[in-house]
Parts: sequence; C-alpha cells; structure tokens
Amino acid sequence: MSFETNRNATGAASADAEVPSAPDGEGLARKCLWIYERMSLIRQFEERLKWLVETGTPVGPVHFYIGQEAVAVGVCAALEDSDWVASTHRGHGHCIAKGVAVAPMMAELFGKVTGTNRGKGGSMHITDISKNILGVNPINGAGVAHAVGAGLSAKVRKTKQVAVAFFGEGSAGVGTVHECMNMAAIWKLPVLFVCENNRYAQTTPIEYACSVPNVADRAAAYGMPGVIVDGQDVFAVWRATETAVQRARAGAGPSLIECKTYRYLGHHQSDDTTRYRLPEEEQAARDRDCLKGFRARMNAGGPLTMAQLDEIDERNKRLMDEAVEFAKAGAVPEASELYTNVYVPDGKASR
Amino acid sequence: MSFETNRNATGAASADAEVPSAPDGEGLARKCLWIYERMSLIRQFEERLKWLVETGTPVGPVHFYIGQEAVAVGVCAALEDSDWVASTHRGHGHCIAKGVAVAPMMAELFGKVTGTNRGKGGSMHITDISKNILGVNPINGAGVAHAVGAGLSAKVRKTKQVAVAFFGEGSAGVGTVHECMNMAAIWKLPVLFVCENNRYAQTTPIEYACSVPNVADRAAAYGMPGVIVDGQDVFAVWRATETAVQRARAGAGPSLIECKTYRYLGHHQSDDTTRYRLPEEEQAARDRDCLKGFRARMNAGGPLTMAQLDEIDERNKRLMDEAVEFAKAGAVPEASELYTNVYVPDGKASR
Amino acid sequence: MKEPTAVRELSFGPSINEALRQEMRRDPNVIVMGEDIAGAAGRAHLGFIDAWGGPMRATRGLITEFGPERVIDTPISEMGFVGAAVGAAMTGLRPVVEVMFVDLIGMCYDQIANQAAKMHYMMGGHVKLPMVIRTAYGTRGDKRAYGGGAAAQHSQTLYSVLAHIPGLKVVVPSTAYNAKGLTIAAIRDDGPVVVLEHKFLGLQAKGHVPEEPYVVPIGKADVVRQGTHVTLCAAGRMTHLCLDAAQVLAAEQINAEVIDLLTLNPLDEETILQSVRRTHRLVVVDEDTPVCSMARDIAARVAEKAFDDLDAPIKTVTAADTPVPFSAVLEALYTPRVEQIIAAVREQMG
Amino acid sequence: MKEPTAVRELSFGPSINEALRQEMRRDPNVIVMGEDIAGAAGRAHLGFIDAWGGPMRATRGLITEFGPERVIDTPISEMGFVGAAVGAAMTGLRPVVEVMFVDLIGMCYDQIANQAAKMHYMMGGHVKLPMVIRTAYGTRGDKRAYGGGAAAQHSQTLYSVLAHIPGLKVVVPSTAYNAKGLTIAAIRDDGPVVVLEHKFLGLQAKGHVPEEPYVVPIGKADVVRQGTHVTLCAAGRMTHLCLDAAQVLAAEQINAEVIDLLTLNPLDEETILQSVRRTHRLVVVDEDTPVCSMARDIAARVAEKAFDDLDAPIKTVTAADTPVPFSAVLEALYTPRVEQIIAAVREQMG
Ligand SMILES: Cc1ncc(C[n+]2csc(CCOP(=O)(O)OP(=O)(O)O)c2C)c(N)n1
Ligand SMILES: Cc1ncc(C[n+]2csc(CCOP(=O)(O)OP(=O)(O)O)c2C)c(N)n1
Ligand SMILES: [Mg+2]
Ligand SMILES: [Mg+2]
Repeated sequence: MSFETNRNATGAASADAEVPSAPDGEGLARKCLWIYERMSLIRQFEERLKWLVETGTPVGPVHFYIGQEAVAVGVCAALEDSDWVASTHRGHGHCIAKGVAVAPMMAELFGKVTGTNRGKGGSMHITDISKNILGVNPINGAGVAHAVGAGLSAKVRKTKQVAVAFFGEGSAGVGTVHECMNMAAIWKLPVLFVCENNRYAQTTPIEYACSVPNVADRAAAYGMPGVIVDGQDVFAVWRATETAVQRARAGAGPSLIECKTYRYLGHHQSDDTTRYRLPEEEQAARDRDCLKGFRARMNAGGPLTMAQLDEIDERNKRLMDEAVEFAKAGAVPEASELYTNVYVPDGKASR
Repeated sequence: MSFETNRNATGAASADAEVPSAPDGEGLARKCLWIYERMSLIRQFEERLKWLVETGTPVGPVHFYIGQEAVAVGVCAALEDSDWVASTHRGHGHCIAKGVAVAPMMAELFGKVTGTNRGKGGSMHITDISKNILGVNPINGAGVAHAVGAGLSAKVRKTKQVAVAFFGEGSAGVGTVHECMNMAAIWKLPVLFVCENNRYAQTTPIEYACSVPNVADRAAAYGMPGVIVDGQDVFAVWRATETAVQRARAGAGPSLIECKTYRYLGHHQSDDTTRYRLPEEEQAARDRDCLKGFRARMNAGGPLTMAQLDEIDERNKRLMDEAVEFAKAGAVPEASELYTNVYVPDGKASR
Repeated sequence: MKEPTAVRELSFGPSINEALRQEMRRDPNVIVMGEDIAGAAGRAHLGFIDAWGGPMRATRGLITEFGPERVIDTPISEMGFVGAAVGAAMTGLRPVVEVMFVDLIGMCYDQIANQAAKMHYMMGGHVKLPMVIRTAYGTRGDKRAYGGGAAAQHSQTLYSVLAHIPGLKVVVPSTAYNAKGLTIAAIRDDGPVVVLEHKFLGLQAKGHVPEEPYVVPIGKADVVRQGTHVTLCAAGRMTHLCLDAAQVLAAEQINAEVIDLLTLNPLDEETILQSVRRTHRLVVVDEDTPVCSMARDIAARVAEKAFDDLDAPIKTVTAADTPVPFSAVLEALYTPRVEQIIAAVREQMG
Repeated sequence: MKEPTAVRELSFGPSINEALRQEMRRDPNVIVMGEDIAGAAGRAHLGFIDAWGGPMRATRGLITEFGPERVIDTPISEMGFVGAAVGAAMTGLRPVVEVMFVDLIGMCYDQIANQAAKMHYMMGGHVKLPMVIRTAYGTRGDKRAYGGGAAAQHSQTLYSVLAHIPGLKVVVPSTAYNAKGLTIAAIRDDGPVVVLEHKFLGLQAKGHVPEEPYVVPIGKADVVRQGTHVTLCAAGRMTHLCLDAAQVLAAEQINAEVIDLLTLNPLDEETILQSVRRTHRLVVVDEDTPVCSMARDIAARVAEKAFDDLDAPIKTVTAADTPVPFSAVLEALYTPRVEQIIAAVREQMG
C-alpha cells in the first residue's frame, strides 16, 4: 500500500494508488473522512447548482467543477488553514476544499448581501479571504501571480506559509504563468503551481494548444520539479502536494504539479460538449470518477465504512438544503451598495 | 575545418570554429567580404554615434550594439532579403546587417525628414520596412510577437519566407515570449527565436533573473530545437541560423538559437557599467572581439587578405562621413508633420 | 432564386458573420484568429469542426468554408496573438482578431495601444497596418441576471481607454445593418480598427441587412431620429435607450434628436455640433464609467465649440463610477437607464 | 546635529527616495520591487550593490539599508510582478512597485485595472489592497532632445486610462514637497494608488522638504496661486507651465488662479468649482492626449455644474492628438506650451 502514484514528467505512468496506510490508522481515518466530506460536498454543491440553473434560477455564468473534486481536495488535504490558495474561474471546488461555507457561497450566487462577497462578486469572484483564498478569478493566469505574491509575502514575513496557484492547462498558455514560474524559481518562493489539466480550454483540446504533451514538461524550463499526477486519485494528489509543500516550507522553492483530470460538464452552463468531445471519452472519464474510486477503495479495506460515507452524503445533502434556504432568505443589496467598497478604506465612490 | 561550433542546449561546448571551407572557395570569399563589410559598418556606425553623443549631438536615448556585431551579421548571412527580422531597442546592428543604408539611419537619429522614419521614430524605432524589418522596438518582447505574425503570414501566403525574432536574454522573462514560442511551435511557423544573451538586462545579470542557466534550455518546453552558439563567432552564428532556416523553410517549425555575446558599453549612453561589472569580465569579452577574431581567422588562411579588410574599413569610414554629412544636411520636419501619419491611410490626426 | 433583399432580416451576430465571410471571399489575405473562434481545433479527423464560434457566434461556419489556415484558433495568449496580428498586418495579411471580451484588453494593451496604434506614425508612414480587433462588451443591466451577471471582469465597456489612443479607430455598431457595414469598413481600412460588439443587443439590433457587401463609413455618425428640442447622443446599445427615451419624451411634446455615434474615434464632431446648434441642448449617454469617458469628452468639445448655442448645461448619463457589480439589482442600477435619460432631458427643459 | 528643516531643499527623486526610506523604516511590511530598482542584483559578493535605482534614482540606497528581501529587483515581467504585488498586498505586505515608464502599463494593465483596482469591490469589501505603483511619465518638450526624444513608446503621459478605472487612486506630484507627502500618503493608503512621476521636472520641483515624514492628502487639490480673472488647472509639470503663464498674464493685468490637481482620481471637484465660481473662466492644461482626457473630463464636469457661472467657454490645452514624435522640433510642438495657455486665456478674456 502506497501513495506513490505520481510519475515524473519524463517518467512512466505507475499503477493506481492503493488505499493508503500512512499516516497511522486513526489519523488516516480522520483524514479520509475529511476528504470524503469535502469531495462529496463539492459534488453536491455543483449538482444542486446545476439543478438550480436548469430550473431557471438566475445565478449568472457558472463553471462547474464536477469531475475534478479530487484535485482541489487532494491539494487542500496537504495544506494548513494558514496557507494561501489562488483560484480560477472554475473555483467553487477550491473554495469548498479550503473550507468556505456553502451557505454564503450559494447566497453569493443568488446575489444576496448574505453572500461571501455581499452579492458583488458572483461565481467568478466568490471568495472568503478569511479562509486564505486570494480570490476566484476569471482572468486566466491572473491568480497565478497573486499566489506568487502570497509566496513572496510569506517569505518576507517569514511565516512559513505556502501558496497554491491553481490554473487550467489552457491557462498555461498565458504569458503571466511563465513570468510567475520564473520569478518563483529565482526567488525560491514557497509556491505550488497546480495545473488542473482537464484536457480542454472551452472547446480547445490541449493537444492543439500546447506545444508539449504535458504542462509538467515545462517545469525543467524553470529548474523546478514537475510531476504528473492522476487527478482522479485524491490520495495521489494529496501525496504529491505534500512533497511539494515540504519542499516549499523548507525554502527550496516552487514545484509544478500537473493533475490529469476531466470536467464532466460543459465549459459553462450553456456549453455543448458534444460539439468537441466523443461520448466514449466522457464515459471513460466518468468511469474513473474520483468519488466512486474513493468508495471502492474504502470498500476494499480502507478505514471508512460505506455507512459512514452514506452518512456524510446525507449530511451534505442537508447542508445543501440549508444553503439554498439561506440563499433564498437573504436580502438583495440596497441600492446604496452599488457605491460602497469602491475605494479602500472610506468605501465611497466618487458619486 | 568546420562551422560546427554549436552545442546543443544540453550538450558540451565545442572548440572555436575554424575558418570555414564551405561553401566553395569563391562563394565563401564573397560571403566573407559581405560579412566583414557589415560587421565593420555596424562597429563604425556605433563608434561614430558614440562620438557624436559624447560631443553633445542631441540624438535621444541610444543603445549601442558594439560587441554583438557577429550575432546580427551571422544571422542575416543565412537570410534572404525577403525574410523578415523583428528587432529590439538595441537595433542599429540588426538594421545594418539586414541592409538598411547608414545615411538615412543617421539622419533619423538627427531627427531629420531624410531619416528612415522621417524623424518621427528615432533610435528606438529606426526601421526600413523595404528591407523587411518589422521595426526596432523598445518594448521588451513586443517584436517577438511581430515576428511570429510574419511567420504566420508567410505560412498562410505560402511565400517560404522565414521570420527572425531577436530578443535579449532579459527579455526572455517577458510573458509574450512564452506565448509566442508556444504559438510558433503548435503552428509549425517558420520563425527563428534568436536570443542575444549579452548577460545583462540593464544592470541585472542573467544568473539572477533567469531560472535556468541558458535561455536555450527552455526550447524543450516548446518542443523545438534549442542551440547555444558562440555569439562572438560569426561563422558559428551563421551556420546555426542556416540549420534553423532550413528547418523553417521545410515547414518543420521554429527553432531557438541562443547567442552568447557581450555588450561592451553601457545599457544606454548614460549607463555606468562599473557599478555592476568587473573590468576583468569586460576585458575578457573584448579579447574575444568578433572583428578581431574574424581578422585573425582570415590571416590564418581565410579567403580574404588583410588589405581587403582594411579597404572595407576605409570604405565604411567614408560611408560614415557621408552619413553624418547627409544627416546634418537634412531638414527638420515641418510643424505640420506632427499631425501626419497618425491614421492610415488618410494621414490626418483629429485636429 | 435569391429572396428579395429588401425583406431579409438578420440579427447582430449573423450580420457580422456575413461581413467576415464576404470579405474573406473577396480577399484571400483576410484571416480571422482568436480563442475558440472555430472551436474543437485540430479535431476534424474525429468529425468535430466549428464547435463554438466566439461569444456572438460571429465566426461560426467560417472554418468549413475557409479552413484552419485562415480561421485560426489560438491558445490563451492575447498579447501573443494580437501581437502576431500586428506582424501579420505588416507583412501582407489583413488579420481580424477576436479578443473575447473587452475586459481582456488588459492582457494585450501594449500590442493595441503601443504597437498597432502607433506603428504607422513611428515608421514615418512607411507601413500600413490593416488589422481589426473585434471584442464583446457591455452589461444587460435590466435585472435579468441570465446573460448578464458576469460581474466586474466580464461586463465592462472600457472603450474610452481605446478611444484615448491616437492612431486607433474605434467603432461601435448598434444594429445588424451597421454591424455588417462597419465590420467591412474596418477590414478594408489600412489601419488598425477596434470593433466593439455589444453582448446583449438582441432584438433591438435585428433588422434589414442587404445581402451584398457594403460599407458604413468609419468616422460618420448617424442621425437616427430627427428632433428639435434636445440632442441625445450615444453608441451601441445605449442608442436604443435614447430612442426609447425619445419616444417617452415625445408624449410630453419634447422632440428629441438622436445621434448614433458609430465611431468613437475619430469622432464625427460636426454632426453633433450641427445638431446642438439647432436643438441647443445635449445629453450624452455612455455605457462606460464616467471618468475620462467618451461622454465627458463629447460634452467638453461641445461645451467649448458651441458654448453660445447652449440653453442648458450638457448632461451626461453614464454607468456608475464603480466596478460592475454582480447582483442583478445592482447591475441594473450600474447600467444607464431610460429613466435617467428622460430625467436629464426634463431637467434641461425645465 | 540636524540642520534646521526650514532651509533644507531636495529635488524630486531624492524626496521620493526619502519618503520610501522613512516608510520602510516605520513599517517592516513595506517592500519595494521593480526592474533595476537596486541594480546588479545578486552581486553583493562581487562588491556590487545598488547599481542603478530606477529612472529617477528614487530607490537608490534602499537596498543597503533594507537588504534584498525588501528591495527586490525583478526580471522583466511587469504582469507577473505587478500581479505578485496584488497578492502580496492581500497577504500582509505593503508593496511599492515601480513600472519603469507609464508606457509599460500596457504590459500589466490587467493586473492594474482588473485586479488591483477592483479586488476590494469584487470581494464585497472583505480585503484591503495596500499597494502603490510608481511610474515615470512625460516629455521634455522644450526642443532639447537630450533627456527627451524618447519617442512614441517611452514618453507618454497616459494617466487618463488609469484615472478612468473606478477603484484606483491616481496622484501626480509636481514638487519635491508634494512628491514626498503624496508618496507617503500612497503607501499608507489601504487601497491601490498609482503615483505618476514626471521625468523632467528638474529645478522646477526642487524646494523645501521637511525631514520628518508627512502626508499630502490624496483627493485634495492645491491652489498654488490665487487669482480672480481665470482659473488654470493642471497636474505635474504642467502646473509649472500654468504658473509661468500666470506670470506673463499678470503683466497684462490678467490675474490667474492656478490649481495643482495633485490627485486625478478621486478628483477634488469642489476646489475647482469654487475657484471657477469666482473667476468665471477655466483653462485646463493636460500633458496627456486629448480624447477621453482628464482635461475634457474636468471641462465637462465644470461646464455641467458651473454652467451659469461661466463667462467664456472652457478651453483645454493638451498634448497633440498624435503619438509622441521623436524629432525635437516635433516633440516641442506635441507637448503643451506656455504660449498656448496664454493664448487660450487671452481668447477667453477678449
Ligand atoms: C486572459 C483570458 N483569456 C480568455 C478568457 C476566456 N476564457 C475563460 S475560461 C477559458 C478557458 C480556460 O481553460 P483552462 O485554463 O484549461 O481552464 P478550465 O476551463 O478547463 O478549467 C477562456 C479562454 C479569460 N477568462 N481570460
Ligand atoms: C516590457 C518592458 N519592460 C521594461 C523595459 C525597460 N528596459 C529597456 S531595455 C531593458 C533591458 C533589456 O535587456 P535584454 O533583453 O537583455 O536586452 P539588452 O539590453 O541586453 O540588449 C529594460 C528592462 C522595456 N523597454 N520594456
Ligand atoms: Mg482546461
Ligand atoms: Mg541583455
């Protein structure tokens, strides 16, 4: 039993990870509970949101995270609360994995003052800075720079925090990402570059848009370690992150982790995947579903019982019911809110 | 005898190139004449300009190319007139190597209507589009994109032209360069990325600003060949460029050529190199001067005699005398020129 | 048999699509490039082609006619591909690039404002730069968050920072008719032109569009409603708000003239001045935020040049001086509204 | 022993240097970063340190006091390091970044206009963003090409595209005194502030600068000359042109009031309006190009809000609506000149 499912960017793929044995039994069980709680909560949040969208709730543009849960949760499993995360347009999963409460998240999508951002941000900016999230950010590559800044901040202030930059494989094309990897490398910043390679940027496949087969192949261009991880395997992601976190905290600099994953749904709520993806491919990805895989592993000798997992699902379902109620019950912003929070700190716009 | 002084980005350095034997004797002599003419002309242009600056001629900010002549000339030796070149802020050498006449260049620096750009551009924009130069361009990295566009244009219009992007090792930090290398690679564009590594970006040494020892180490991140060339050896540069040009014309895509070179003078006319460089280092670079090296090789059995080289120097001196006369004699622009050429094609600004 | 052109109606996206298609037919040097402008790039062998077509679907179908060499999906690299368009335009092509949303010009502003706009001037007039940048802008602003609600970084108008730059032409179509004509004019122009396409023009833009190619001239505003008491001027979706306001005002015997700017730079000052000299009142409506805006630019020019003709201070109705808020109720307040235009006119009249 | 503060004079760069130094002493979270802001990065072991210090030498000497962890030379990566400053500001630092020239904001405009400016709003007020962007701007414009002559991509003013963005404060010092005070104010501000430093203020800026730290408040304009016949308002180097013009006009018995804006956004409208209500005339002078400029912004606001107080149309004197030309004779014509200000006032008076 081992976590070793990573392969080096230039190495060969290894077999699926088995159920982990370390840390010790009880610690592992707690961790597995935590992992499943969050993966299941992300899935349920997104399923509920999808249903809301389909039944006509006006929540603005949303980018579903379904299918990629193991990445956000595996990464956050290796982080402390005080570590920083910079997210992307596809950010609900990162937020939940880092501990943001689903009720104010849902309220945000409903545009209510009870939302994480007082209804001013919506899905593409949903954030809770108190959970050390630097923002969900729909400008591709922008958040990567914020993570580098957080890493710099940690280094200057000697806080031992690390900063994670999530970005899609499509966003790896953005020049900012290059600038950031170079800066993090030369300054040996405690930054993790986590590429969520779900194979598509909108409708554009990675094999068209990227000049090398793997984004991790580029780590060498910055003198940093680059690993490729099965992003459907939460344990593999966790372990790879742990290695990178250790390196970062030791002052040895950044790492690049490429998680091979898949988004089950369209790019956003109104995207039609049948125009660019084969149903076989979609099915194959779903067959390797991270939640199903997790259950199977627990069933095959893991520390959690199916009953425990079912209970978590039930609890999350209730959480989601409450979240929607909370979101519905919240007030929409007063008209005056349009003009507040424009300037820090006096909070007044110029008219 | 061989041109093979290149080494692969990951390979070991080879010895200095000897005097080349190919192409055939007469062709080689002609080529060597051409090479020396242009290298010497660049040197003389810059020396004359330096003298003008030092004696108070107001020519605006200038970035001298002295020391790097073998790069521009070695690259252009492998190009056709119809091939494109995108230059940088340090662009006089690229222009002369590509065939721009020194008289209108000097007139441009004097701000005269007889200048290459009618006095509107100055040193940082000096260009002759009729020589297929896409512009001298002082925004780091910007010209690289223009070269990619020219390569795309050649591919779409099926002209078999190639496009060269010159850029400094400091400018390799700019995100645009990453975007461009990726695009050129995925589209297999006929583009040569020629990095002039003169070790400094203003006062910043490459070993501080770049996360890998050589810029060419990054070629692998785009799946393109990357070679390191002795940029003081015009034959080495020429041969490396020829290889890349062949590859580009064959439709096999871009290459990255890193030329190790040195700028003898300050970053611009008022920069003091003693604040960041050791005199020993400067001397060592001058000891490997590309013009001296060229002469030594000719002397050691090359196809040209010292008398021929001296004659070229004399001719270039006269060309420079004439260029300064031409520049002085030209008229400054009429006031109305301020408002012309703002819009294409009607040439009128909005007032 | 062709159906009679007089009755053919198109909406906004398809009219731009037709402009692109006809110009690409006319001139083999016209190419289009941008992110997902065809979609499913490189997947023709799997039977996938043309999966998306941009936010307005304006490029849909072009790849099936012109192939992937002229309809080029790009990586997410705005600085790189807009810069490549500059280089392509200097070397014989006439590229039409799509920057998906105007909010993204921050990713490539150097290539737009420093390179494309200034190249002709810096080179002393020795180079042409026939390139077009198409980009989507604007909010819905009518309390229906669907389609709107894209918040602070995907809903901006921002054209003032383009109009500010000498050398760049900036046009804003408001109808399917002028969208086709301005797009064709932009492609045929030998300099860089930015075309701003409003995301939510919808039915307002739909109308008669001749099948044959035609040009709506850049630099000419359009008097879309004649009036005598007040001049309203605007661009894009705001033109329709002005027309709506004019209709309400007409019931109060206030006869408003409405000018559709169409080009922001170079501005057709003459048409505005002539109108104001007759109506003696001006309200400028602008979907952009107010500071250093087109609204204030126009107000300042008119206040200087037609000072003695003005019977009331020029009013501007603009977006709020705030980032674009997400919440539908706030977005609706952020965006200029018909009531505000009407109130501004009433204040001037009273 | 300290020399008496009353007599101590500094020029522009050193006063900014002192502001940075004092704030870095006061607060260990203040860091500075940018290209070559120290210089010779990583070469202390060779005896090299502090080789450059930016175009104004405003950061010279800081590294010897605060070390390379707080005085950070960056690679040429504007988008990256301005973005890093945004992240650093969200996580406890107070970064002061230098974008070498304002012309380079096109390389990082997304991080300035979409990220820094909007972060506080998008997050519903839940995050502070204490960061400063320092940048050099402007032409010399007086026929001496030395020091000027940096042409189209290194001589711009461009501040209108910053002032346009809600959420961003934009300040423009004109003297060593207000440069120090505004820089300190910018560093202490909890939101993003851009400080534009004119490259060629030279002797005009030199003057008394108290040794102790002090704040010149952001958002307050300064009446630097009192007058009764006309109001001139400007920022940065243009303020000195207005003062020169006022002196010439005084000889003709025209008594001009001069307002130094200091902050472009949020603008101190009140001070301008109060002045115009007394003088009944306004000339706005602006080194930026005219379309969507601060000049026209101010003209429009005043023309609307003080319409009945105006005795003459508001005039604007701006840079030419062209890229910045290289040739010294053209650059001198491009840049606003004292004669133009005088002519504008005479026209208003006559
Ligand atoms: C700089 C920038 N360019 C373009 C866009 C439009 N856009 C939004 S998401 C997206 C695709 C991103 O793909 P990827 O990084 O792979 O993330 P994924 O959507 O697959 O999670 C694009 C092109 C944007 N938001 N920002
Ligand atoms: C985007 C950008 N950032 C910063 C500058 C300021 N600058 C001009 S030249 C230069 C150094 C360039 O170094 P390198 O690319 O190595 O070229 P070299 O000067 O050595 O030829 C810098 C930072 C600029 N012109 N453009
Ligand atoms: Mg993706
Ligand atoms: Mg260099």
